[in-house]
Amino acid sequence: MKLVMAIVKPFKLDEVREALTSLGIQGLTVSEVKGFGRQKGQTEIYRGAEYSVSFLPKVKVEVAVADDLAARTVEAIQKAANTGRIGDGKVFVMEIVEAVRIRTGELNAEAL
Amino acid sequence: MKLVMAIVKPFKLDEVREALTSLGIQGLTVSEVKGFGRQKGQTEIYRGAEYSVSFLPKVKVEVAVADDLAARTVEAIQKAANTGRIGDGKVFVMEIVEAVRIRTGELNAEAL
Amino acid sequence: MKLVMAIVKPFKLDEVREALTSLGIQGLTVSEVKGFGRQKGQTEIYRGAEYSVSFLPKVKVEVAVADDLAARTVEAIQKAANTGRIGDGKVFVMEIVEAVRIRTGELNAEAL
Amino acid sequence: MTPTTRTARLAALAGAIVLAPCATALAQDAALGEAVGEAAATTETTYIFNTLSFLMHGFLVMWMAAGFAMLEAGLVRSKNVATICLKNVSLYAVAGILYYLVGYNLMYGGESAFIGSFAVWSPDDSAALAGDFSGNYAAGSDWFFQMVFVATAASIVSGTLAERSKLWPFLIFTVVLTGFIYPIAGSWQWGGGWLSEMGFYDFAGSTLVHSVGGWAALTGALILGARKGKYRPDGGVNPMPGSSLPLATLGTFVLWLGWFGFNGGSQLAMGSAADVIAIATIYINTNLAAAAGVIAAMATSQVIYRKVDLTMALNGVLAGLVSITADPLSPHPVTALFVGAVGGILVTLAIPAIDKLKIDDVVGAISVHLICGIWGTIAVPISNAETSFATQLTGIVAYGAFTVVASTVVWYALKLTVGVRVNPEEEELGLDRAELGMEAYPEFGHGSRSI
Amino acid sequence: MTPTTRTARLAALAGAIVLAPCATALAQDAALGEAVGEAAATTETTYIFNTLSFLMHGFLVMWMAAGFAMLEAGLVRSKNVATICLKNVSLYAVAGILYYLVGYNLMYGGESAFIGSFAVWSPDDSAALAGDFSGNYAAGSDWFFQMVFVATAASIVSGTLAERSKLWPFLIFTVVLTGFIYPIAGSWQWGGGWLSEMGFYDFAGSTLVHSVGGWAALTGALILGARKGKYRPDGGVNPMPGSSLPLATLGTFVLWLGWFGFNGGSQLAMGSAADVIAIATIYINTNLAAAAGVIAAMATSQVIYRKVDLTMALNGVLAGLVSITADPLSPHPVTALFVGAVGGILVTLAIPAIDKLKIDDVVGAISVHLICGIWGTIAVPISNAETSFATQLTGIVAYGAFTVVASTVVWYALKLTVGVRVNPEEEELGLDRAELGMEAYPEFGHGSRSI
Amino acid sequence: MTPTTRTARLAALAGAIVLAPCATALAQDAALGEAVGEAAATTETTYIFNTLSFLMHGFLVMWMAAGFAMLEAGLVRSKNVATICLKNVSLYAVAGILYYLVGYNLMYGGESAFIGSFAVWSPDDSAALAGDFSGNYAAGSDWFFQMVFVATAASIVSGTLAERSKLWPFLIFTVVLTGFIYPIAGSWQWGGGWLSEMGFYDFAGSTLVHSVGGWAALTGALILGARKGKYRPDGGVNPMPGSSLPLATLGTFVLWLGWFGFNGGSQLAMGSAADVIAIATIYINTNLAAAAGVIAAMATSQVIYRKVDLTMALNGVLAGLVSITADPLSPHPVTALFVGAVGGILVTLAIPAIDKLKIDDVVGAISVHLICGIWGTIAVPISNAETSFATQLTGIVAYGAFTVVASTVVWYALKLTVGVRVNPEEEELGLDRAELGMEAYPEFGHGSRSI
Ligand SMILES: Nc1ncnc2c1ncn2[C@@H]1O[C@H](COP(=O)(O)OP(=O)(O)O)[C@@H](O)[C@H]1O
Ligand SMILES: Nc1ncnc2c1ncn2[C@@H]1O[C@H](COP(=O)(O)OP(=O)(O)O)[C@@H](O)[C@H]1O
Ligand SMILES: Nc1ncnc2c1ncn2[C@@H]1O[C@H](COP(=O)(O)OP(=O)(O)O)[C@@H](O)[C@H]1O
Repeated sequence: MKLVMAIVKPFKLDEVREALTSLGIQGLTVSEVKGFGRQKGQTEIYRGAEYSVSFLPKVKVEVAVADDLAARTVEAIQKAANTGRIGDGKVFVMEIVEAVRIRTGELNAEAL
Repeated sequence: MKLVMAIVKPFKLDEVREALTSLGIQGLTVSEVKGFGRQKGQTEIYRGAEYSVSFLPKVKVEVAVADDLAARTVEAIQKAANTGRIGDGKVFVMEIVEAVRIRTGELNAEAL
Repeated sequence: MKLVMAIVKPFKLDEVREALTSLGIQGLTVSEVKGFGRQKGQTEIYRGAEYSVSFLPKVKVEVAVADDLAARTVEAIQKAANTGRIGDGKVFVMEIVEAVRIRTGELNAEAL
Repeated sequence: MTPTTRTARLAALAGAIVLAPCATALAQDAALGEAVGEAAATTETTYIFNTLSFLMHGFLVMWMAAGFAMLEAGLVRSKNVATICLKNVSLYAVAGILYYLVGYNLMYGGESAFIGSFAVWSPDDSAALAGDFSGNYAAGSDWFFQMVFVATAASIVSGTLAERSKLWPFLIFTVVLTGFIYPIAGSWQWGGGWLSEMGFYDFAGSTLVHSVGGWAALTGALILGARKGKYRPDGGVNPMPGSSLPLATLGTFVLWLGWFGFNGGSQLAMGSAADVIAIATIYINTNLAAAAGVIAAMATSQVIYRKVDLTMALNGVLAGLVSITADPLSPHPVTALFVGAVGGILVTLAIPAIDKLKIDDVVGAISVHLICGIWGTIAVPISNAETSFATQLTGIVAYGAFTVVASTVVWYALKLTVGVRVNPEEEELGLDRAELGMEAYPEFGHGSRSI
Repeated sequence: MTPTTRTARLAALAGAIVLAPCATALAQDAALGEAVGEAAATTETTYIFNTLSFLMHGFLVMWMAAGFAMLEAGLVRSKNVATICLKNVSLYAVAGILYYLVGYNLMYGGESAFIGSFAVWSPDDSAALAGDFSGNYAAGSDWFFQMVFVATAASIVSGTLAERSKLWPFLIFTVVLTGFIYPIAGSWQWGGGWLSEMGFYDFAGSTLVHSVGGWAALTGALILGARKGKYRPDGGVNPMPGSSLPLATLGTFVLWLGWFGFNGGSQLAMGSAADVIAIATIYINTNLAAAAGVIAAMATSQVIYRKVDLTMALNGVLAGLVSITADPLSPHPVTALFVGAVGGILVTLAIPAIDKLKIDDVVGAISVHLICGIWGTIAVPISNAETSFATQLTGIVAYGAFTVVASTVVWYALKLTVGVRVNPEEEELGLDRAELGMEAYPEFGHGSRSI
Repeated sequence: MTPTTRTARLAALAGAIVLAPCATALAQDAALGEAVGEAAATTETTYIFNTLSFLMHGFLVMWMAAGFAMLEAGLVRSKNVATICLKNVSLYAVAGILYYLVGYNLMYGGESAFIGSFAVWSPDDSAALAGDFSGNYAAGSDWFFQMVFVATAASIVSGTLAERSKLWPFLIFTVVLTGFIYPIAGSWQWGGGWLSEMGFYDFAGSTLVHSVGGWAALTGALILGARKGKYRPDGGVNPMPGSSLPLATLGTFVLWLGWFGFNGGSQLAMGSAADVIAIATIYINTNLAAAAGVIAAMATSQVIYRKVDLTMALNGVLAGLVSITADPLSPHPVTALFVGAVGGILVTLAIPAIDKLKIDDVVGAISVHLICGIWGTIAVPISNAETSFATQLTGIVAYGAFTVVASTVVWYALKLTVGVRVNPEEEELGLDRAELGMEAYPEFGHGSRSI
């Protein structure tokens, strides 16, 4: 199994979720993160002092999928989250060695 | 070493922590996440408009353990977080290739 | 590629970011977490009732780097986040099997 | 026509209920004057009481500006909270300045039945300072009290158009609303114009303040359009829950408190037993109507949705308050409960209905201020024998027509020149970052450091 | 027995301190009446001042409803914030309606020493309108002032039982408390009943309002039981820190402000120099007692726990205020400081003590309102020579016994029928999602979009 | 010299504008007394009105304590919010106690031109109770009104020194400020001392309250030093955005409301038509200056930074208010707009300028209270012919010199003994956890359970 971890723009979350659902994916986990990258925050002024916002709000989507679904998952996310503008984010894929469904104790593919 | 990542119901956090502590695990890291899965949020009504809550509050527990402890860790979490009801969450196990304790620079097993 | 995941003290974040930037790293992702570990929170009193704060605020930094940069990344974080006091945190390194830049679809090394 | 016209007109119009006590009071004063051989003593006291009523009730109404600010801050999403705060602070400032420069005299100056006069307001208390207290109150206290009313009308608009209207164009609209639209419309009734001649009755402004604000808001909502993503292509509504319900609750309590000033001060006098008895009655009816509004809204919400929606309950409070505002003096307490309860039910039904029409009213201000304002105005003849449904309807229609036409002209003029709405990216990002370059809650999770 | 009984009784009871000025004032009025040959002038002014005092101080007390709402919203966890807001808004509404329908006359109507009469309240100001001002104030202004008091008693209960009591059953309890329990108990003293005959003294309600609310809260806490997880099997206490201390601070300031109305208005008159001097004294003592309460609570907290707990300091303010409420007029300022300081110490010790007894009082209302209410009532004879410890104790016991018995009956009746407490899953989920289907702070981390 | 000196002095100083109406009023009273053959009637009414003004305006000023608390809570970072709340609650308490024990008589007692007398304050209303109303108002009402003023001065300091000053040492400073520094300085002018003899004019305290607070804050900021990390080695400024802008907005509205009490009550009388006309004028000028302040600050911010900073707009409100406080009565409304607008511009420029000097003023209190306090005091002669720039400058310099010297002594004494500043680790951790052992928002993300 793979853990597909995507960092996307917050307002793209719903589209990403829909894209994954239409692949038959049944679950995913989301967290709020801040991202530092090529996309630079504007220079803002607070009470007359300039500063650059270096961290921008992003959303991290983590979804565990069977190996054969991984490529399509990545592709779906990449399409759904794409705006063509800098700061769209990244997808990272990692290996999962075991997965368990807490409720039933089911393992791996059945756990997802 | 393994990274055991568990998504559990928020109110189970204390029990999970106690279960891990009694295995001799000395540290863990927790984050607040929202989960989408088989457990559907209720349909709610806000100012007369119906909507379904698709994301439910969950807690993510990440704990790095030595390889030989991984199975027991997973088991302990699975038992402690289990309510038998849908939405109890998942445990995913990943491989850690290196671990460092920042304070001392200790590596791997000593770092945990 | 590697995913370097560090749990550090919140006020060390800026130094960590600067250390990574000076290695030429262009992006990273940060989340707010709570840590349980050897560093124990003080015993606090709230309305006359004693309790121990078991979870302390930490920041999780995740940075994907090419394999050859991984060691230097870990070292840079370890140096920047070190205060020599308990609770400084950990660095964990994991394997990334694929990385994609959402905007362009670029893969792996080019995606970072 | 003098600034006392609102008093005069009210006394003239209100018939038995108001007139009788007033007449009594005046008679008393006269008798008293003769009795003590020197009317000045009593009259100076009366003068002070009247002025004090304007000042005290005026500061309560001023406080409503904070209530609107908190209500709206609680009902918008975090990314727009700082902007709505700024709009509320600045609209109150604009209203005060414009009402000074143009508004007051456009409303209360001059003899025309349709418009006051163009002149900067300036008080003349020389008579009172020379010992003639027939002016009844310090001119400035009346100005202050009327000024806080116009700010209320402007506050209504900001809530409906939150999360998408641009700051400066919104303030330009506020300039026109508070300097021109509201005062001209107000002159027809409180300024002693044609509607007051006809016998229209609106004690504290269900129509003059709340409906006018509501019509301006409705026009704005239609011209600006809904927030991005609010209405789904399938016809469904995407709720966009407010960021902080305790702030919305606080705002509602502030408004409830302020409303004692709004309605109580609209007695326009406190210098006789009859006046102060009237004010006590007004406080009671105002409170009972609001109480009935919240309970009715809760019950309606429970029956229809099987849950009680806090934001509906809060809107129920305001519905009860707006409904009783057209006549908080004449009704028997039981009638006040009825008027408020109907308001509470109306608002609970109107909010989803307006959403069905795809009119995006972020805080429910159209339902609260316009719909309940109309209801309250219509309900006046139930307890006030001197009024008629026909005249009340005439007033409602006249205010609606004028405000909609005038607002449309202004909103379109702004739309075609500077634009009235932020672009979709700015809307997505939130007005706080787009227009102000800041965040209302800048920290990354509470309790942690900002990064 | 008329609605003026509270005045009459107070004047009769208060002895030298209150009586003397009042007598002076009356004598003055009489003299004056003769002097000017026509008493009406002065009397109408007096009438207006008295009425104004009820209205102005009444709106300050009304504002306390917002104070309780914010205090409680700040001291519960986020998942229960919307519900506590809703309870506070709706209990204020219920209190007003019930006090109108039943409560007021049950308290102030009729001749019995133990209960008033059953009748919907209705004002009669015809005498004053005909020029006879011997009624002293507009009937409605007194109703308004008494009504906001009963709401205070109800607010106390909501805080203690937060985070577990069901909405509608809580409101039914509020109906009985504000319509029946509080008014019947109140009739014994302010309604001129047996306790006032006996010489019991409670100027503004340390016992009649605060202890009654506190006893009702205590009974509820015992019958509902503690929140899940609050008390550990090992006997320890799990703190459940409040979600927003600035809101709790705001609520405390609101209450402090409102208390000038609560105590100041309880002079029940403002139409003579003696009365207004008394009100000034009351403001000062009220403020000094609160100030001493907060400093004493901070010092106690620092000494015992080596840290100053903000929530204890806030409770210290309220402790000082409740303590001085039984007699804010007679004490020398130094005595007021003493009374408040003891209150502040008491509350700091009582909160953990009550926790030890496993009585789960979410906001500390029992310690603040019941314990300091008792303390304040006992402390009256220190500065008020016309009162005795024995009579004060009689009153305290009588109010305690009646309120506990009556509340027990109501809570049990509710428990056995509709149930008074949410089930454990709902409690875990939070009342906001379980009962209201919404969240007070619905966004996923501030500053981000809601998902 | 009696506590009425502030009245006497003001009347004596204010020249034509104030004097004329007062004279008229007095003449009227006299005439009236003769007319009715018995002056007592009118005088008792006057006495009540005057006292009522102090009480009503006093509770509005008391409410400003809540405004400062919310403003400061909104402008500090979450980790210091509980502490700033505690400081604001406790400083108000300390101010009240100290002003009672020492302050009031040090300010208003005794005959010296430089200092009052050492004595616990105690009221004497026996004359009024005996029917002689020449005292003009209840002594306690004046005490109450003056007491809430000193609390304002103390509130200014807490904001500037937030996020780093230790709790107890801060309170010790407050003891000295409110018990000694402020009263001694105040005696020079409002206590009838040398500055009032010289013709210095400060109607409601631009200098006596706001600048004194501002100087004490500035001294403290210099001695404590900036927050860690605020100024970068490269000379840049690291903004540390406040945690909750809606709370800051709420606080500003509270202050705006309270300021009607601050300035309006400083007329010190309400018992004549002339007085109440003056109060109406004061309300209007106060409101217009604040309105101009916010619009000017917004415009300045827009022009210089191309964005409107909400916190600057809020500071603009306060800037307008502080600026008009030195003379809210004499100016024509247009002058009031001008005075307020200049204040709004000044504050927008001063805040970054003070940051350039590496003086770390967390909430901008130095810019608002000190700089605009000076501006407002200097601006008096523009509309007040009886005053001169030279005398106004003398007063400004005298207050500055005395407050800076006295504050320096106290801050240094504290620094060398108990220490005034938390250590860097505590500062990093946040004062809430370091000093109070708690968090203002303890939950891990809103809407979730606390862990
Ligand atoms: N090396 C990295 N490791 C982890 N996260 C990264 C990395 N680089 C970028 N990110 C995340 O992706 C987001 C977008 O990256 P950015 O460089 O701004 O734009 P783009 O993805 O278009 O190249 C960043 O805000 C950050 O959250
Ligand atoms: N494929 C997945 N990848 C990542 N997280 C998942 C996945 N499936 C479920 N989850 C997480 O687990 C939680 C529980 O899953 P759910 O399907 O609701 O119930 P259950 O675990 O009982 O099958 C979800 O809310 C989500 O946070
Ligand atoms: N086994 C672990 N797995 C995941 N996170 C851990 C683990 N041990 C510690 N941590 C994280 O590292 C933080 C610091 O650890 P701690 O034991 O307190 O100090 P130190 O790193 O100095 O040994 C913890 O608060 C926790 O967030």
